[in-house]
Amino acid sequence: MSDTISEIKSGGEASLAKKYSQLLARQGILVAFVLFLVVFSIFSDRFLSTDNFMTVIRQASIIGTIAIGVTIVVIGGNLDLSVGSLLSFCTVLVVDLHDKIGPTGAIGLMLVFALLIGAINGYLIGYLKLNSLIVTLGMLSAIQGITLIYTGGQNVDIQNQEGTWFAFFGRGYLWGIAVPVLIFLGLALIAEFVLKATTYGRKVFSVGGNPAAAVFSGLRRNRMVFSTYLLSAFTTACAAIILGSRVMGSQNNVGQGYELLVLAGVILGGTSLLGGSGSITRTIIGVLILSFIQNGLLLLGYPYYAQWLVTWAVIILAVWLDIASTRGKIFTSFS
Amino acid sequence: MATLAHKAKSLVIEQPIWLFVAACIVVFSLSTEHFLDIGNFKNILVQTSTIGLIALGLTFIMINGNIDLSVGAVLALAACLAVDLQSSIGIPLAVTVGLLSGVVLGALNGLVVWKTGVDAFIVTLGAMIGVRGLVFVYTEEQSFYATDFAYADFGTSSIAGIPTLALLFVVLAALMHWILSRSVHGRNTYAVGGNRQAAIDAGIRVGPHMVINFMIGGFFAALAGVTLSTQMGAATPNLGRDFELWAITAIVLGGTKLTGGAGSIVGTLGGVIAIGILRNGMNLLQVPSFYVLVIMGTILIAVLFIDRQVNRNAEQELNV
Amino acid sequence: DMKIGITQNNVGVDSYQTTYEKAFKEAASKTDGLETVVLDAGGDVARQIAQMQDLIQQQVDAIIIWPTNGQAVVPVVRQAHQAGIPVIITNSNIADAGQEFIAAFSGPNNITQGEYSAEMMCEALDGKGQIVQISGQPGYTTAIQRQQGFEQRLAEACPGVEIMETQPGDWNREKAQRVMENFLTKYDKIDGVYAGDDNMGVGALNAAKAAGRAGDIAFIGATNFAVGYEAMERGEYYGSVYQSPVDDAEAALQTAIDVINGKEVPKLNYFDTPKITQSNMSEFDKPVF
Amino acid sequence: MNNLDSIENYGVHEAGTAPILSLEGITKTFPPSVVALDGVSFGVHSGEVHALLGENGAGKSTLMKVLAGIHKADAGEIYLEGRPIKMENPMDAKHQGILLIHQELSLVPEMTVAENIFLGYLPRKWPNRVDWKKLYGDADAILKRLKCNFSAKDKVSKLSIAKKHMVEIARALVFTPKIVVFDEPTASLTDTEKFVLFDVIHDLKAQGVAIVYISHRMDEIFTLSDRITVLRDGGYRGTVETKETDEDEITRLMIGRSLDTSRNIDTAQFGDKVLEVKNLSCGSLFQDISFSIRKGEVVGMYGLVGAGRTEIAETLFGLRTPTGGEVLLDGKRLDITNTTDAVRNGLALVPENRKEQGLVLGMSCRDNITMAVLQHVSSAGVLSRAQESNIYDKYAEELAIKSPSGAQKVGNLSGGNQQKVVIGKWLATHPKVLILDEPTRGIDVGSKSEIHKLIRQLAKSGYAVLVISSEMPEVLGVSDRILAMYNGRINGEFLDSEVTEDDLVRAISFEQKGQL
Ligand SMILES: Nc1ncnc2c1ncn2[C@@H]1O[C@H](COP(=O)(O)OP(=O)(O)OP(=O)(O)O)[C@@H](O)[C@H]1O
Ligand SMILES: Nc1ncnc2c1ncn2[C@@H]1O[C@H](COP(=O)(O)OP(=O)(O)OP(=O)(O)O)[C@@H](O)[C@H]1O
Ligand SMILES: O[C@@H]1[C@@H](O)[C@H](O)OC[C@H]1O
Ligand SMILES: [Mg+2]
Ligand SMILES: [Mg+2]
Repeated sequence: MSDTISEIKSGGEASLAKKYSQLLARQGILVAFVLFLVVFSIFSDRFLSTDNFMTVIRQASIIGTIAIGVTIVVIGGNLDLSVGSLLSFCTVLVVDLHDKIGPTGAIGLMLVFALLIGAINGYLIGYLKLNSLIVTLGMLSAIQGITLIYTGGQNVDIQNQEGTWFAFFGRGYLWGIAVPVLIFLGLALIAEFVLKATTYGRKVFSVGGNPAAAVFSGLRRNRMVFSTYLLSAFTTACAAIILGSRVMGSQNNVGQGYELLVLAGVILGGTSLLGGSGSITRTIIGVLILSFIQNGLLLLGYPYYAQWLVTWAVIILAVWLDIASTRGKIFTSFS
Repeated sequence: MATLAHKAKSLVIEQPIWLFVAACIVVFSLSTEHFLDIGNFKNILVQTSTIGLIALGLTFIMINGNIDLSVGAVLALAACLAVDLQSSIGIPLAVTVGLLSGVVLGALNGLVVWKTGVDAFIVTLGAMIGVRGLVFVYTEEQSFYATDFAYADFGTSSIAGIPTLALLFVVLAALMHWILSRSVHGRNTYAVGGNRQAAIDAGIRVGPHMVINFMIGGFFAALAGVTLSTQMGAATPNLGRDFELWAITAIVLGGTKLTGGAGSIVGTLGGVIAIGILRNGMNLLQVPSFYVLVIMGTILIAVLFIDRQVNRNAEQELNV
Repeated sequence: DMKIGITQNNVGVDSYQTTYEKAFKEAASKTDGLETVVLDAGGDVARQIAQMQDLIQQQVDAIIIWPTNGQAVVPVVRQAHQAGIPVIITNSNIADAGQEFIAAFSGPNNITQGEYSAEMMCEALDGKGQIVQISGQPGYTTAIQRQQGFEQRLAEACPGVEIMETQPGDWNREKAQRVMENFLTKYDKIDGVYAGDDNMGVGALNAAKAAGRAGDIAFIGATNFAVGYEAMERGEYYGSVYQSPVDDAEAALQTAIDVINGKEVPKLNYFDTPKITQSNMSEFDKPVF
Repeated sequence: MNNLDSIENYGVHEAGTAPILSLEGITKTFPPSVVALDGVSFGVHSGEVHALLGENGAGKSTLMKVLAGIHKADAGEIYLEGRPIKMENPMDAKHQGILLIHQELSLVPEMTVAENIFLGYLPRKWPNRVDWKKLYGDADAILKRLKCNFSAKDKVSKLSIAKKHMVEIARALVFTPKIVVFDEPTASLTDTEKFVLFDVIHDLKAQGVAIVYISHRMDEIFTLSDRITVLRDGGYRGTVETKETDEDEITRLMIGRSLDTSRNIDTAQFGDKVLEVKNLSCGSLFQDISFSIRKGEVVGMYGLVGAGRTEIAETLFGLRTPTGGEVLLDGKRLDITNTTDAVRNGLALVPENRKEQGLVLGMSCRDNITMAVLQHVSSAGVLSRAQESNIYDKYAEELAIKSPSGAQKVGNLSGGNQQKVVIGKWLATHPKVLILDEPTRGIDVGSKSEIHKLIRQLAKSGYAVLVISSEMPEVLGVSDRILAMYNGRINGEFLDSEVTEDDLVRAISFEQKGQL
């Protein structure tokens, strides 16, 4: 009798523990994040300060803003590697136009061109159904070339840096919070709402989850895919405004390599590259983790390349944990 | 004769990239005098051999349904090891260590892909960042150079008038073609990539099979690092950045599907040579470097588009 | 008639290199009977080697190379030499092992530049203080040499100035700005910043201004860019090294022409790169790049 | 017949014959919480055809995968010829002479037929070379035995679905196995091919091979099998001699109740013509198709696989561009070039492949059901959870969808319930014309009859319905009128009340003019 009772009891505990561990595993990325913060705070007294946190989040805001758009593209079932050179293009354009036609015109015109490039991506991938990896890779190269042709290879600068309200986007503060952070988090909030609560968002998830079924249900795959590229171009353009305003100038290759950092952040956040699942909130956590790794290791005095090794491990472990928890097994079962 | 024509036709349909190569040759030989020289073709072969060697191994991995984004970083590590170690353990051993590093990292990537079930794109994106970190940890940002010119001499040497590196590439390409199309391992590579579950159900040991292909990929990336370092007599930590993208591009242009299960070494060869000829021809024509970027990007997309047009079956297609 | 080929490092990475290319083409077009082949390696050693091979294949009369890496191009320089084509190195020298295969080097002395910056730093801080360093793209000879010159000279001339930390800024202003932000949170007291060029120096200045700490810090760069010159005018930037890409390009071309014509040229052809600070900047034109 | 329902009786076939293979107490769970098999025991004899029956999701395929070394059981033993065997992977099973012919196509599209047949054991020559001569020779011999009219060198991706299934079946003849499992082999075979398969099964049986045969088609089960084992909800329900049982009993075992097969033919009042198709053609796929459907009418479209029926449905739904002819809806000409227009105009298509075309498997049942009516469950583009749930609840009840909740991932439902979700999605759009392409393919008898009833109900409530099917009983059971397709053309049109099976077989098999 007592045997049975203890058995039931231990069984109950086990299942409770299991529940918790499952919850933990599913929120693996959050757990990793908190763990990170704790470890770094223990080892570096500089780490755990509002100042430092604000710096890190502000630095993450550029990658983060782009990652919002790229997350939407990836949920829709595609990739966007062109954001790096698009960021260069937009920054160069807005900075260069600033002194020529003023900040309003510069921002407006730059947005038009950004959306135009987004539309080209979207047309090739959405309507012509070409592979997104290769198309955006080609665009990566082409846009970089166009940027260089536009400037003739020269750096661009804003002359009167003190006297322009353009400085607000990269350097300003509102309610004591840096404006880039506000832009980043504000866009994220809107994007998460759009994805989770609107018909548009639902359609993106459907198209990414099963394009054929979406079309068979009367959704327009081509139009949806097209629109996701407009969005990633838009968020990239926003990031360019932050970047241009922060630096008040730009080199032609300023965005080089951002595409991979952005993708790493999106992946860390657990958005599946197969499409149909993902979340902006988790992407933000992914991007912040990358930023905190960089900042934390630097504060601890490691050379900058140490962060690459840590990033390697963190990417694989985070995604592994995610997969293992839905699979219910740590390792795959096939031989 | 008829079968030859037939073969040529099916080659064009299955691998329109060769048509593109032919077009490039015609255009460049009409527009620049040095293009048709034998010497220039030797150059093109040597120059393409680096991306080409990477692409040989990567073709296996991609037909297998995986991808390896870390090949550029692996190339750098192997090159640095092979050059740095030769003063202490001699050239043959140093080269062996360099090649081994590629095989080991390939095995690591493969094991992680197999055991964790994380997509190869993600695993090797991580490795692409991390292995570059390893390179910097090892080199502490410094470049190494080979004190012994014999090492660099190998890179510029010729056998029977053909550059050794070009010869090596061609011979290995033939070998890899043979393995892929004739051997059981090669055929299983298609099976695993074409339908992984079917391969598992048929009793093919898919995990170890994939690990072997990752090791082959790592080996070839490392070999490319070694041959490149013989051309430089040196190795730098930044070596091979973006090479993975060019190799993947060449492979896809050659008709290998990113989803796996289809592709060929002959196609990859076409892709690699197409890129090599384009670069060489544009150098000869002195196309300004900014325009080269635009042209390369545009051509990449155009070839993809043409390939789709050639291979599509309009009647079977749905208006989706 | 002569034909000169050039393979540059990475045009478009910053204005310096772009202005160099423009000046080179301009100077070439003014020379009668000169044909040039202008190529760019895009920062990739492998591509630069391929371009060297293509130039050898075209049998140009001389090759000018702006090395992406001073060591890795030695064998291909040797190859050109063996093919009987004289090689002129521009802007940043190649490794010692390659010296016997080159006709001449023409460019700034990057080690000296580093030394100059060290001396200016010493002056600005009165021989005492804590500084940070933002270096150029890792692995690039120019970056390495400037850092080397700076560190050696600083240790000798100014043992009281301590370099707390060095991080690369990749010749990139935004990257340098981020690096500086982290330095600012990490160190409460920073007296000086040495940046491998003004592009990065101004990035660091931006960060310090945003943190309200620019006034306490002496900023010293190299390769005076227009933005650096302006910051100096505003009194925010201490000094830099004046280096003209136009001089750089013209010197390289002239050296090549002289070599082809069989004139004697000095093996090491340094052009002048003086210190520029707030106090003597009026003697210099504002850089066009 | 009293041996039903008693687990003890399994395998006690006839005195003295021990089963060549027996599975005992097999349990298998899929994380996080699916109990696919719960202590199932089961045995087969040499030279016997043993049918395995059960509803969708009963655990048939899972049990067979355990047997074939693809899944590892959590508990239980497998005995071969009386000895316990360990099954770690598919190779182990093959070495023991156990072969599984899969339900889902398990082929590699870009490889040749021969390579697929010998997948996993390509003949080798030193060193690790494929022995192509032997491979193609052996494969050709097998194809000949199966009377296949394609070559061993053909690429599998170029074959029709039916031929692909023949390749799958050809794998049974590579070695002489001790045990072969056929998991729903006939789901997409034509009759000719089906009979070839039956011949093969007879041959194998004669050679003493033990055969496990899984199918949802009762007629096949009763023609082929010697004994029948029934599974329900992952549990063993009993084994019976085929000779001693009938469909009713088996059905009761399977679904725990008997089936209401009455069709309630109420010669309903048909309304006006809703859909009218005139001389519709699409390249070589189909030509000169003319028919109409009235309000309240069910039109069946019967034909062999490849006759072009799916393509007609796809064309009506805007997925293909016709090369000729016209389509009228309520008397007005329709020009539909995409599915969005089709839906807007009141067309609905339940596609033949529900997993690939019907559902987003990773999304919830609710989200799938509202997929085509998002504009009705939102205001200003913002979704209303409440309205979505209303729709889900409504159709979950109306269609009796068995799912723990609307939030359940649709991929976790059984096939029949998945199909109901697809139907629900379309009912929610209140279409005028409902097209169902193979609405019950791979669906168990229970769900099947529910779906048939549903189709009749829908028609009665005013829909115009087109049902495409390759199963004669289905077309006969649900339609008011039947169109027979042969080779891209309508080869005959019949009233359900007058048609005979013979008429239908002839109309789908030969060029001829049918009668009305
Ligand atoms: N790999 C798997 N992972 C999770 N659940 C699974 C898996 N395979 C099967 N199941 C579940 O196990 C149960 C039994 O499935 P199984 O495929 O054996 O049914 P079946 O009897 O063959 O049905 P059908 O007649 O539809 O083929 C189902 O609930 C199914 O959803
Ligand atoms: N030769 C083939 N190669 C590849 N796929 C094919 C081939 N023939 C037919 N198919 C595919 O098989 C499926 C069934 O064939 P099809 O649609 O032509 O016939 P059907 O008359 O609709 O028959 P059913 O509805 O019974 O499948 C279709 O999806 C079709 O695209
Ligand atoms: O800015 C750098 C300049 O200082 C150096 O001289 O050449 C390379 C440039 O990128
Ligand atoms: Mg089944
Ligand atoms: Mg069909």
